[in-house]
Amino acid sequence: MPYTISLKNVVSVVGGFPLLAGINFEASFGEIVLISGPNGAGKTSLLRLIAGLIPMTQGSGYVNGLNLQENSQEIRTLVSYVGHRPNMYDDLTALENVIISVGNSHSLSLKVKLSRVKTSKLKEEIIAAFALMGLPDRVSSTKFSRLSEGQKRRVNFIPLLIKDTKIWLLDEPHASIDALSREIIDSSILRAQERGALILIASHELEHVQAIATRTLNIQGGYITSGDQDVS
Amino acid sequence: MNFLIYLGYGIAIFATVGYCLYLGLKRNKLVKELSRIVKDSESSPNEFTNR
Amino acid sequence: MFLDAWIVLKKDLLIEMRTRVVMVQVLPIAGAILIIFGFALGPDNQTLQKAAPGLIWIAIILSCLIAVERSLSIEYPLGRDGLRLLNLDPAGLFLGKALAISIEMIGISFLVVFGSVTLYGSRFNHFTGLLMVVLTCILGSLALSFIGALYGAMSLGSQIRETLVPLLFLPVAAPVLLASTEITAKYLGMTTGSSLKWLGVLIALTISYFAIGFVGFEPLLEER
Amino acid sequence: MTFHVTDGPVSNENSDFYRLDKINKALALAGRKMWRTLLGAVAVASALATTVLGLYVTPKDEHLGNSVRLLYVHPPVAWAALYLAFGLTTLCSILYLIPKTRSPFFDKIAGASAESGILFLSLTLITGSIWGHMTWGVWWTWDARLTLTAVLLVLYLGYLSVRKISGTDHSKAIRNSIAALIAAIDVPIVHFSVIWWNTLHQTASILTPNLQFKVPPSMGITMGIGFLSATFAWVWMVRVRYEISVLEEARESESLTTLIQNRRMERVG
Repeated sequence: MPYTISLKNVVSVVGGFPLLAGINFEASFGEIVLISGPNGAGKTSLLRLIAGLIPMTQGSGYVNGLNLQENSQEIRTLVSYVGHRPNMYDDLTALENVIISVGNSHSLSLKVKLSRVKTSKLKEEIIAAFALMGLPDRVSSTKFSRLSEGQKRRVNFIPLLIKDTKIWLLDEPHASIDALSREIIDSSILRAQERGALILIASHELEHVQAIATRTLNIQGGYITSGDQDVS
Repeated sequence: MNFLIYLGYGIAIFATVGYCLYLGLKRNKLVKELSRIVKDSESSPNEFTNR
Repeated sequence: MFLDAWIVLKKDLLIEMRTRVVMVQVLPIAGAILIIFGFALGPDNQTLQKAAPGLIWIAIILSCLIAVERSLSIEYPLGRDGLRLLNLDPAGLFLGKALAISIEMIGISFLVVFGSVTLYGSRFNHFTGLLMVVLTCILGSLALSFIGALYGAMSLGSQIRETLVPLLFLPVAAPVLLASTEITAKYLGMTTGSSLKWLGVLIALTISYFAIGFVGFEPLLEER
Repeated sequence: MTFHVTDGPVSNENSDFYRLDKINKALALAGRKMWRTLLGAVAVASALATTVLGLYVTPKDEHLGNSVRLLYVHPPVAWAALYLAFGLTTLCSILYLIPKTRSPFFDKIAGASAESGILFLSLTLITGSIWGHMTWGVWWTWDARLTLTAVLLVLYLGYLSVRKISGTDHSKAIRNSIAALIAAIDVPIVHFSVIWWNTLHQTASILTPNLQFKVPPSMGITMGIGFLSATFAWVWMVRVRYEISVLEEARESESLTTLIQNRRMERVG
């Protein structure tokens, strides 16, 4: 079976600095891969590369059969990337933010798009997703900047649930959040895995993530220094 | 003859020659630098050359 | 694409309606420019009325520069990464951002013209004069917003964005200033003769800036 | 389920051979001296000839007096800036934007040409201003041509600033080309608007001095040599500036190899 993600000798140079210095990495659907390593080692860069956000200067890379160099725009519709900064506008409500994030998702039919999510099934779906993430109704109509850190992160996960992409790239999803939020996020990650998604998690908090990860790899100096065997 | 005429010619020549000099010197500096790199790696081949 | 443009437009205007940054900050700046020029040129109403068309458009162009800056800063929380992750059509994104700026600018330009009428005592020739000035305001705002949105995207990766955008924007805004000033001057009774060719210049500018932005926005956003 | 995590070498493209190849090619380009030297020699000789002829040999004009001597400098540099330099920048930018002819070569040449264009355009403004002072008594006047030239200078200064924004080679080149295209498209628009602007406002009488005088042959020849000199100097500048870009790129790739090795050394333990 071909790998979902396959990188060979990938170098990525941004602003004259090699963020990634020869990455070799392969992963398939159904895995939860923990990417560990010290600060500035290239964890975030690896995720951003796979999300098609930074250029591939050398080497070859494929995501779901698409070339990272040429098809970065299509790849971006296949993956969901959650950075350590929430991808949301402060002055819009949580619900409006989610609608903007998913409003253009290619999996949605044109009809749903044109109905502007007012009465559609999509809106019900979004409300259900808020409930699933343990967020009460009033949260959805609160300005994003007024939410707590844990709530912000959970809101940031909602577009992933709605779009239901099969590749999740999570950058420090557990940083500075409460136990409840962590539990909810973890269970949504596991649910996605059950549906066959591939999830890459860059994290410092090894114990927490190792509990759900199928394998761990270590990245240092812009390349992968070690990876252990699949635990399952 | 009017001073301004000399001024006009002077500025034109000065600026052009100055820019050309700047270009030439910069090029020569780069050539020197790169030639040294080539010489260095030829006299002391590192781990990559042997492959 | 039009749906994407609509989403972006609606989002920008919604944020503006909530924060009112353009309304309570950019608009007063335009007003301040009119008043400062009034000071500088002295109390002579005749001089002010003569200079009014130029002053109106200087105020509009400078406030447009600030509105472009504001439009860019709305996107700060997402950054270029976040914008690209929204998977919006680049042409739609351009159209949405530019139209949001231009709607704000059209509003501002009307108020600036109104300000000139009250502060400088400018008078329109007749009713068609008013209509022509309104049309000029709309076209001028569109042209300025298109080029502003494009240059905003172009300078996204730059550390010196705050100085770069004005450097790029002002020379390109110069013909807009010229054409709009001429039309406004005619209908405020400062000059005579035909303003049709100026209208032509303005339309040509609007179209060409729109076309470049429409086609050029995508490669500016991507990094390959 | 299988997977590999290999601790492989950096890719072949990064090997010593590839890197030195790039440097050697750049050095070979810079080493091709013959045409460049010849060009430079012709440029210097013709510039000297223009200066001597223009300042001392040619007679002074019966209408314009000595100020006519500036005409051996002013039109040639204007020609080099407006037609040669910015023309080539526009052409190369278009060639880069067309996928079929896309090549990093065009981006480098466009930048090199624009840089010399800025120089020549500044000289055009300075010599023109001096000439204006001598004939009209003012350093600056809101004449259509002057205004257009000034706007053009700012447009291309902006273009050079855009060139400095960081990015990948391709994204930079695209950005540069679009900036150059905006500048180029603006030229005719500014041109027409400033012409109309002036015809509406000013009685342009002193601004169009009558140059239909009979030119003595020595004057014509001097002016011709002036054009020749500006053209050759421009070609030389573009050529050398291009060499510098290539050399800089080679050095960049050299330092990149070191950087990648350094990056991998960051590994603790």
